Amino acid sequence: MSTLPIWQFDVLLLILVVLFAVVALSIRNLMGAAVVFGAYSFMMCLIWAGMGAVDVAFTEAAVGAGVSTVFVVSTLYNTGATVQPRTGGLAFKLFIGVVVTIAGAFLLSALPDFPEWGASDSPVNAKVAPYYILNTIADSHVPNVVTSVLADYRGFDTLLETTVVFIACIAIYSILRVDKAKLEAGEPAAAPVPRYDPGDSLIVRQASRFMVPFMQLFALYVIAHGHYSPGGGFQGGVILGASLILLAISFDLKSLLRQWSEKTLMLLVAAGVFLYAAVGLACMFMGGNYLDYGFLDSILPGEQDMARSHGILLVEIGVGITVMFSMIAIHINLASNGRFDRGL
Amino acid sequence: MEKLIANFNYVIVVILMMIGLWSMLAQKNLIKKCIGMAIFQTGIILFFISIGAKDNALIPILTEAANHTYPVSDVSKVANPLTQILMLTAIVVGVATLGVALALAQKIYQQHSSFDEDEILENERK
Amino acid sequence: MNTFITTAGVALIGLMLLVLIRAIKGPTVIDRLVAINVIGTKSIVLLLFAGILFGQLEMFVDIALGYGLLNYIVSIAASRYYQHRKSLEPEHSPGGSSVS
Amino acid sequence: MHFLGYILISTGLVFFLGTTIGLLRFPDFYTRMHAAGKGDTLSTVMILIGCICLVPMSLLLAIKILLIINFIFIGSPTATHAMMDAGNKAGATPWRKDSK
Repeated sequence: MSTLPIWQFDVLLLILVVLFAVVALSIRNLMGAAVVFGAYSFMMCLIWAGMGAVDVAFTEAAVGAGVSTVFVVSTLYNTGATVQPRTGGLAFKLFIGVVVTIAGAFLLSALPDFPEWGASDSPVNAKVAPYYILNTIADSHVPNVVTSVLADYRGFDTLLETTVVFIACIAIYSILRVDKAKLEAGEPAAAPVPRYDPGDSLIVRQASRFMVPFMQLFALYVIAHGHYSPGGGFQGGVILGASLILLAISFDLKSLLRQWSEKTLMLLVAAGVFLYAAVGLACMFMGGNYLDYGFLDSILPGEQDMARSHGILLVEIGVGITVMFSMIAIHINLASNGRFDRGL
Repeated sequence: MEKLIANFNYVIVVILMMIGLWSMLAQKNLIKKCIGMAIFQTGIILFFISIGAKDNALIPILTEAANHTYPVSDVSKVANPLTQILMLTAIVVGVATLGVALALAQKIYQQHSSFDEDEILENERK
Repeated sequence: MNTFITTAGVALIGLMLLVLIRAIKGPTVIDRLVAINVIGTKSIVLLLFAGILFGQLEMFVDIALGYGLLNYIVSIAASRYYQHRKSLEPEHSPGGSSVS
Repeated sequence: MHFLGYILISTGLVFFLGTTIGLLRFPDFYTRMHAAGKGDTLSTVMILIGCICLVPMSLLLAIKILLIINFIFIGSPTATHAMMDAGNKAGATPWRKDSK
């Protein structure tokens, strides 16, 4: 353990992260808990960077700073609950505490059997992973091993994970979306909303207007340059989604919906998954297996290995589209309580 | 004790999972339950990442420049990419499922105007 | 140089721990938010330090850049919440699900 | 050049120490915000410039770090402003000499 590259950071941060978890759960005000939970994910990002998992750290940075806390805040915004009422049931909590401690003790009793932290000959590190590291350049010209494993060697996995994001987006739609016509029949018509809320500040709007193009440009760079540096479809998609969420927060949900209608959003969420699946099907038509990009060499530039590299790029673009628009759709649903008119 | 320090990461994993599990079971508030779920999930992600970390290893991006990881001479000098990609997708899926959980909580609040489990159950019985 | 960077990083983490005290104590949510914002900004610095210690700064700088771009979204979202809700520590009121 | 880097990082840490003490010791939200907003941005910028001086790096990398500084310079004060505005609208009471 003492030879991990930056073990001093790792040990301190691991202690800090437990503190953050306890603090986030012990704060009674729900908004405060949400905010501290955001900081918890910052710490997690640092830990992953410290263990050499740059792509994971990047994903956590984009997700933690960009979207997950915003989701919790928008849920709290649409519900009135801000303070968790003081409830009794101390005996119950203690009982659960005892149960959980026993479960934890069982897990800890297996501790001597685990490989040591940082052992390079443990089963995880010895079986299949060396193949990926040794062959990625020869197979697909992608120096970032994480990208090549993500989209090429284990492409099925990523396809299904992308589908899970898509399904989660549909699930949120079916839970929260309410019919506007039905709603307006029951409720009195809302007062006309001014184009911008006079309460908000010009400074925030201008700063966001300045930052958003840079964010989107950076996200495109992250997707396209994911072969050579940390990044890829997931990270770039989340940053793109976060940029539009920032627009929605600092201006108005209406101004976002004016550009991206509900139908377009859902079509694009599906289009990303479709692009991924279609690339796989194209490989099948060219004579290979599903998602075997090497067979695309007659339509993509370059030899077989370069074709695999380009195939990875196509797939990453599909992932990016799905993740971006599902993040936006989830935010709009949560922020406007499924009404798609205005919200956080 | 020495074993405990050499395997410090697993101790933290177990503590995080215990905190998450306790909060999912004992907290009555739905938002706190969602946060507990996310903490439990990060415990598992930490387990995977820390078993993929290697001593003196560089990040799994092969470069020909100063730090010479390419051509690969020693696999143990490059961190394990496999656990990393599994967890990378898990994080994004995790935020999507957090969204689903929050949407359910929001819908429950619309019906019962409370996040408290006991109040919701009482409302149901009425 | 590496010793210096490591020491500086450990000092930063220690100071972050002190900032966390404000996040624990903070009488109102906004106080916690200030503390968290400070911690977020310092995460960028720590990421760069990690990059220097790994000797592969060019890989870590992208993460830091992403952080620098996204770091203030949470603050703006939370402050929008308070601009619209207009009360810092409201009582628990059932049935307040209306949008302002 | 190295010497400058050491000095800048150390100064940044001192400023961050000031931020932390201010965050912990000041009596109300507005004064804490004052400590956090100024000291945090300044110390981050100083440490990042110190990194540029200390570590030998390519021009592209230096430009990327300068971009991070640029975004922090825009984002962090915006977040400070938004939080201050939110606190004001939400009714955080300022501290007075006779309030305690």
